[in-house]
Amino acid sequence: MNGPHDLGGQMGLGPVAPEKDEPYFHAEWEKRALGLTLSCGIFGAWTIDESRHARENIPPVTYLSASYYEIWIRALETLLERHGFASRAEIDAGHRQLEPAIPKRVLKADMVADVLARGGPCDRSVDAEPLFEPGDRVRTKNFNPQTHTRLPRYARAKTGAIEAVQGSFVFPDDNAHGKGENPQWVYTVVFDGAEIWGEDADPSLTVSIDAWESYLERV
Amino acid sequence: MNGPHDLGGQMGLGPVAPEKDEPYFHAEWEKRALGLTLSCGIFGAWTIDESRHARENIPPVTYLSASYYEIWIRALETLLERHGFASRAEIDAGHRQLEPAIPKRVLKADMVADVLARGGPCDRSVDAEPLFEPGDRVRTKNFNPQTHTRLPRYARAKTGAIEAVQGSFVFPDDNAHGKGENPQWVYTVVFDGAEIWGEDADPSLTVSIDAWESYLERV
Amino acid sequence: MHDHDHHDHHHDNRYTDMQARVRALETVLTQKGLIDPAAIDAIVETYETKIGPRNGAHVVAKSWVEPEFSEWLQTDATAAIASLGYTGRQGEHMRAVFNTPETHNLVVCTLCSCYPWAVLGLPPVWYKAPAYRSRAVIDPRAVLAEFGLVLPETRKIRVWDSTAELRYLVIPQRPEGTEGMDAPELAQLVSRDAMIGTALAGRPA
Amino acid sequence: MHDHDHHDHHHDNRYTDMQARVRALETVLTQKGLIDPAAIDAIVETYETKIGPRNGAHVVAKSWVEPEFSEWLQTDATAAIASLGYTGRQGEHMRAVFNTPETHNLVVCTLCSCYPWAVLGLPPVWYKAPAYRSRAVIDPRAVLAEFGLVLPETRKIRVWDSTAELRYLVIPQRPEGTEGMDAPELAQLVSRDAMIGTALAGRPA
Repeated sequence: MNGPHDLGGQMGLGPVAPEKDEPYFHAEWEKRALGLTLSCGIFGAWTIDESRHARENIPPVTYLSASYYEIWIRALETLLERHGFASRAEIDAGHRQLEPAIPKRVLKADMVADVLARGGPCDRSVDAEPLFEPGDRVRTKNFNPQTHTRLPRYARAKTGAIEAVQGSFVFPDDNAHGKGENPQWVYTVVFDGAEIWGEDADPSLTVSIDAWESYLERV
Repeated sequence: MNGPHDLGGQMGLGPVAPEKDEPYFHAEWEKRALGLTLSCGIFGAWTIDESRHARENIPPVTYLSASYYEIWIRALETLLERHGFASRAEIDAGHRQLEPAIPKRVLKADMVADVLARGGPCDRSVDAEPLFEPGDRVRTKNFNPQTHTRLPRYARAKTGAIEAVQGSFVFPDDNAHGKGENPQWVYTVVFDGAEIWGEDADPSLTVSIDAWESYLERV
Repeated sequence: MHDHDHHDHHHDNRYTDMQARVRALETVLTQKGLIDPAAIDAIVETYETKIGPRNGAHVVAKSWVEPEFSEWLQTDATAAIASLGYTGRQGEHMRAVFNTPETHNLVVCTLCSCYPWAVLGLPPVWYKAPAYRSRAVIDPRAVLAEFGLVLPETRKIRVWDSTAELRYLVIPQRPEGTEGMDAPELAQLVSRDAMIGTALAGRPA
Repeated sequence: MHDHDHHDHHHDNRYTDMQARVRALETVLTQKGLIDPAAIDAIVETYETKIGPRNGAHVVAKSWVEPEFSEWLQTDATAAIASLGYTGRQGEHMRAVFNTPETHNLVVCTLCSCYPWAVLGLPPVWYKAPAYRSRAVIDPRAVLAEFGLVLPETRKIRVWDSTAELRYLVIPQRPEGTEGMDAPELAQLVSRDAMIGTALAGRPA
């Protein structure tokens, strides 16, 4: 979706403002937000792609003014409600009211080290050979779905070169919507700055994205 | 600029929510905001293009949550300060503190009918003949200036057809920045929905923009 | 909470009281002799009582009953509309676009709030708001449905994005069953929304 | 003011007190047996004490002193980094990109906040915020200047937008004057920002 998250090339959002000696957390609730988000991800009820799409669906004014941990918490509430684990009314009330859905797993303290060290790899084998190889010229597709995609708006309908075949991975555009993992080859595609941004682009700039095979057409 | 105002194709902004029997104004201040904006425009200190750019430069979170009259007032404060008519400190204080710049004109009540009926035509003659004529295929340029432009992001680097030569008009991309009116021919350019939005576009859709000649290249 | 200091820098100060803010602005400018509050009154009165969608409805109804006027609208809308006395601010450069059985026209200004004031008056809030401006160009059928207007799937939709100083007036199709009506009666059937393209002309009662 | 009712529908309720909101959420989920507060403690402790930019600095310093390791990083960063014990969440699929005298690398995630946790820990606020995400891909020189990094005009800039599950670690150039230093000393010169690309490696004191 062309949501508030798709920020590449937007203007008017101010200076970057790096913080000197930034702490890991700026408030106690950020620590709990991190832990809650990871813990609930372990339920096995939604994918990282579905959670990204829940974040993208936060209304733009809220999205653009929230800290990222707030974005996480808002999306987490959506996911918990959608999958029957907790309703907003319960969170508003601050205590349990309904019987929750049954998660596949619950994260206990003694599992944390192992779970974090394992992570969640999303490379998957595919039967087909890659359609493209390094050096091939490709054009990204033009589409504007209401649904989740990882092809940013600024990189649509642009011509670039395959730089690397990175492996085959879960396809988020499907996986975010419960349509299966449907893995595809992923390529690093590199574009001249001028192809992306036009005549006034920094001439020394190149930009790359990692693109699933179905985002690409041979030129 | 790719500011918060450039909304075509953005998603997540909610339903349209038309209001039944909508009144002309929703608060007394909106009436004064209308009159103030028009009155100050009469000073002759800035152009409509500069005022549009002042609105585009409102931070996105504010822009997207403000009513349009609030957008006008915020931009008006910027313009009044930039051109020496009133400072924010004065407006905060609510009374005059500094000697203002001298406007070219001040709008008095007895001038209103005439001023509104005259408007502000911005057609200007140019010496050159139009480069394009109806039926010509053209491609819009790709550019992403920090400055004002009236070529929306969704319509950049797209191929369409000249439908009409609409006349020659002040060029806002220059005029907004005090670089002169530099009039150009303006064309209505019509695009298939699929050219703009890609494969999933409504097949019955065509979209047109009004484009200054320098936005266009012959295909 | 101290974490608000650095990542909330996008929030500039919300004007909590627009009424007070605008009053202060008017006071300062009046004290400086830069504005005339009576001129503001006159502007407001003009748009509350003189310049509104009845102007446009007059244009539309006349085009329905007078083929020569309709022709003039097509070839020089600015002059044709001026002949009825509707001129001036945000109506300096008019174009009329005619709905047909094949094509429905819809007007939007994705970049700001351009609107043909001289014939329609001040724009409604939704016309200037992000939802309409973002969606009218990409998903017009869904937008029209929110106005209660469901067009046949075969009806083409032409969206006009007002990116320059041309201002567009949609001329809806004349409704059936209006053969005996005169222009003033017909004008009653022409709503503001019908002249933006978010409605059709009404049917006679 | 009643006009706020209809045009402020974008404001959903601001969470005025995130601390209370998150505490309520944790309480409800704990009551339901869905989460273990001690697991949250363990997660926080891990990212406060064990997984942070020192991991990445170790990788970088080792690559500076061991050409074979550098080569391995180039061909299979995931395995090379895992050999040092840095694996897992948001480091499952690693790529190392090497600065050269010709080209400076800069990493961003325009679409969300993708970041190589396993080697850099949790991302800083600015990395996840709209200003960096919007500007790094279109105006990287101006962004770098805001970090105090002014590159020669001839230096090419390569921006890596992390749109898939690959996570990028920038390997900065080894600073001059470090010939006699060993890996632990060298690691002290490698800041988090140098491994994102918003800084260079530091010079020895």
